[in-house]
Amino acid sequence: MRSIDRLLERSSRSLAQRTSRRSVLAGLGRLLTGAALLPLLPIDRSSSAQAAESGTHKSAVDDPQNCEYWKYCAIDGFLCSCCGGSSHSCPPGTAPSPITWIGTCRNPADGRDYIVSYNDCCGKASCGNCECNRNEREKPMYRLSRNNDINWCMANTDSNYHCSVSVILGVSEQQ
Amino acid sequence: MRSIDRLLERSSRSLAQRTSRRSVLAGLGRLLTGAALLPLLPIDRSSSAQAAESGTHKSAVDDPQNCEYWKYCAIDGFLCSCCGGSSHSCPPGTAPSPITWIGTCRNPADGRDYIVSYNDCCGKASCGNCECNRNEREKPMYRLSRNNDINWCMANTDSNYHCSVSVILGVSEQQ
Amino acid sequence: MQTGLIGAASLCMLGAASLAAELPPPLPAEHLTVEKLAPKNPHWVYVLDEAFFNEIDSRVYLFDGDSYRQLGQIDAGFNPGINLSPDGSTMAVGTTYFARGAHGARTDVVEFIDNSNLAVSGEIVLPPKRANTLPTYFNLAYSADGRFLYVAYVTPASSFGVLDPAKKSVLSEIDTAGCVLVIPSGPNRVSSLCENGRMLTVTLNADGHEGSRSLSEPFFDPDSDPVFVQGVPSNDGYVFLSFLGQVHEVDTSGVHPAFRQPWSIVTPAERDKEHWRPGGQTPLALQRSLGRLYVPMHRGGEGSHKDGGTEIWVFDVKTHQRLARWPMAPLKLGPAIAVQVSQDAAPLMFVATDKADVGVFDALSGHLKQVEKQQLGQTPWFFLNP
Amino acid sequence: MQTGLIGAASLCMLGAASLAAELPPPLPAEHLTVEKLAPKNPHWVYVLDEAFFNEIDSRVYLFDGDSYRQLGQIDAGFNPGINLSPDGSTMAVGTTYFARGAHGARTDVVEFIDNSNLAVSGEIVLPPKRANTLPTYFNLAYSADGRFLYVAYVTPASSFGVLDPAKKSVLSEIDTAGCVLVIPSGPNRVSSLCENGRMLTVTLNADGHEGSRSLSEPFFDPDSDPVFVQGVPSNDGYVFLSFLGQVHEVDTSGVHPAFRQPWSIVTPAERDKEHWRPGGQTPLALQRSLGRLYVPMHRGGEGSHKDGGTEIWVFDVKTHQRLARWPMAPLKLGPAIAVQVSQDAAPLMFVATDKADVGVFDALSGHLKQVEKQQLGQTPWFFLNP
Repeated sequence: MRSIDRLLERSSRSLAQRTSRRSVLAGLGRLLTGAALLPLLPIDRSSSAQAAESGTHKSAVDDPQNCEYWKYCAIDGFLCSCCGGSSHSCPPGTAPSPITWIGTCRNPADGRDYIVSYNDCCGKASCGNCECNRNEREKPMYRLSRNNDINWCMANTDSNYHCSVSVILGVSEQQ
Repeated sequence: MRSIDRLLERSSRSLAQRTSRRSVLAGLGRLLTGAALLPLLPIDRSSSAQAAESGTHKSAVDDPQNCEYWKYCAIDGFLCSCCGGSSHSCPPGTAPSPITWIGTCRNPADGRDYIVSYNDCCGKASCGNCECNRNEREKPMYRLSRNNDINWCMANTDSNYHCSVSVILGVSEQQ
Repeated sequence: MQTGLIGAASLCMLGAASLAAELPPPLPAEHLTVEKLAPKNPHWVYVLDEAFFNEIDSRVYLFDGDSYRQLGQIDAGFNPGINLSPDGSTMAVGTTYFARGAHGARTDVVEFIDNSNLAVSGEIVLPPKRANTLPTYFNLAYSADGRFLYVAYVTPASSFGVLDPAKKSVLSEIDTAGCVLVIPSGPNRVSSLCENGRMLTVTLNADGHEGSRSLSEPFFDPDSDPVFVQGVPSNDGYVFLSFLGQVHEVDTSGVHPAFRQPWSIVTPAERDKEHWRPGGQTPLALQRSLGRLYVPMHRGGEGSHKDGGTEIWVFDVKTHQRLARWPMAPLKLGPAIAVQVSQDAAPLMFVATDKADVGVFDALSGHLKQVEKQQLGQTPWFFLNP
Repeated sequence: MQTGLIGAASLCMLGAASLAAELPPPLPAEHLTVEKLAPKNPHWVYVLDEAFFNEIDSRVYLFDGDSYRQLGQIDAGFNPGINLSPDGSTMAVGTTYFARGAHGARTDVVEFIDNSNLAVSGEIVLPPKRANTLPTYFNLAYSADGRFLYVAYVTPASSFGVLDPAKKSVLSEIDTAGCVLVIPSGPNRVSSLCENGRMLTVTLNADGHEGSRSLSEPFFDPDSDPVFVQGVPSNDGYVFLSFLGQVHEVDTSGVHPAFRQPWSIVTPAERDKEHWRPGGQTPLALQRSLGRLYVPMHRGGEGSHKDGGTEIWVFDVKTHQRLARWPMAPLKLGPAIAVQVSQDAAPLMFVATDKADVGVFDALSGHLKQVEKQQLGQTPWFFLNP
């Protein structure tokens, strides 16, 4: 059993300004229900990203197992990096959520704002490790595409929530 | 979420010397599977027992919400006294286990050894409060009637373990 | 096993009686019984433990704010919503189960709990659309007369189900595209909060299907100052609170919701210079007879709206005056993430902290009467009065 | 949602490229993938979290003793027993589910996990008789050739089920009145521990039904010095340990179990004057190639046999000599309630404490390499080597 102090860190999910309107999301949700995982922009993982995943000593903003990691500016839940996955991969035996929400996080290394997608990994019980909740620009449930209190595994075949990832989609044009 | 230190106290169940042989228990188990709760010796609750239940300040050995309570010398699990029941009543909405194990505990107030029955209360998820594990004369599973690692809700319609009680059956003849 | 010991135990009694003649009389045997609940008390509270670290095992504890004892437990499954029937006799638990724990076939269901004995009295199986989200008053809710039970759906398309709790059946599903949650009023009206700051109100006909619907003018700005969905019941409707501390009182007693002039719980300086904000999982509670609003407040910026309150601020909803500020730190309590107040004349305030402690306060004086140290679950995030 | 954003995201890339020509190249987009497990490593360990405080949500963590990272999770239901196929490719999880979380229709089942991807590959539904007890090597176990899977039943009448893991079927139930658990040997023998200190051995015929049975002479005294049921596999059978520290080595390679002369891990003085006892939930581990026995030891009396070890004692099973004493307190670790050792040439010892911390040690030197502070569940009580 974990101690509160280790586990209950600050918590919730924010979203980028430009996420599609909820009705569009709803349509996509229907469309994508049960859809297989489609790589969004099929580019290889960068060596820097791999280095970041390799663990060992690094500052909090560069550590994918730390809630302060720059890509997590709007994540909520258990970090898949602490559950057998990485900042952008689901743990073995889980399934990514085809529906998700989008955030914008600034990378201190290059000063750029990146659009990231926060996906839940689904189908196993709560991972329980590295609970992390950050809430920039998060909105209540009536702005569903900006809301992180909902279980984004809702449309998965196995819809139980396990952990969350943050995946770089590209650079935001807001520079 | 509770802290380990509050919850993981020392833990397990002991049994009196004279409990019936396992094969007899097995027979009774079949006989009593799903049986309704039968008062064993229908005598009213003693005022002293009621006083003990009334809470407020008392020493650990006299406090039914404390793991050191004298009747719990061989209990294992969550004290029903901390879950909406008492030392000898199940919480609302749960069902007592018709099969059980028996212990002998000395009451410091009169120096007598009492035979007590440890029943599990069944049908709701783990209560989680006042985890208590005391092991005098507890035996491994091959001495099933003296073993407390088994889920004694096993024969209930709803066989999930919720909490445990300790019920005075009578005075042991070993004085 | 017990009955099997009657013989042996009886012998023991006799043996003891003869051998121990000089001792005080032995304690008599006890019955093993099932505890009965006393009649409900306004100082009781239902505490929902989301059990976030073992989320399939959420539960509701019934806790007595006078004796500080847990009276019982109601199992609540995964990501539950809960609410009470108008007479308080039944708790409806809307939840999700899986055939194999956290995997396997999904069953969305409303289970009905008899609050007099905390036993499950029945259930209604739902389409697998129940909104899996955090608890509010509006995940599921009864009509004022108890005839209908409404359940919010999100797939992520939003709609709601109309149930018949008496016949244990699903009557209809009503689409609410762009609007979410079920805010009940009268015998047959259901309002929802919309992405554009409006309130959708659907009026049902006698068989629980849609009769008519109307959309209000926007009553808040979802971009500049969104309201928390965690509204609370008032005497003639509901009170909503915004991220920046605007209070939106809605009168839902009429056919169409009426929005009173919003007012602020923070001064411009408190808001813009000191950055005091409401926040938490349940960021407000209302004592309806006294007209007092209790709000966990913290200092923070954008994205801090779920941070717990370092203080509880108390307001008079008639005069809009702040009546008190109650800091948590001097009480050795962490930030307040959920708050509730009892509705009787000697009200108690219940406060859950980010450390999963629950404080019981005198809601008039702010005196801390008791702290339950991590005894009411992993993540107690929502309270219901009995 | 993602695919829906391809257009927008692409535009963003272009926008960024033109606007930010003077900056270093931006990070490329990432794929969202599902992590693949590396080939199994002897320093991996399966950690069973009984999750006693939310017992319907037991789980098994796969933990890497080299990188100190969690590699994945296997859900394990209520009061599970777990074991591995002879080739280690499959984990069998014997568990119990309820249709409504902790209530409703009971399903006892063995779920099969593909250890290469931690996905459920199949299941066998059992009669509702599975022994609901704490984990050992003997709650369920495979035959040496993997043809049969045995599952211990207790209703409380004791028996066991014989399963066909290939055909995913239940072949038979064999009564073992007076004896419990399933201790496998060879392709078709199942032994059980009996209330009178004997070992029952049932030999199965080709279709998994009882062919013959034999009862050994008593090999321990259940009244004066019972053995823990938590025996561990040895090179030719199993090692059992008694409450008072007697080691009982059983050779199960023959048709009938052969019991070696017991030996003691404590001197008469250590046992009777200092009261050193083994104890815990998993009170021993054996490194088979080195022949080293690791035992959590504490000082206590009657009823202390589940107390954790304030020290780990290490023994040579050939010479019966004690090789080391490793106290926990100087390492800031609570009493050791479960222990395991890897079977490779540079073995690691894994120790779970009563505070749910897990220490990773060099099993040769006793050097503490890492402590996982309450990161491997509420109540980690059993370890399996991969």
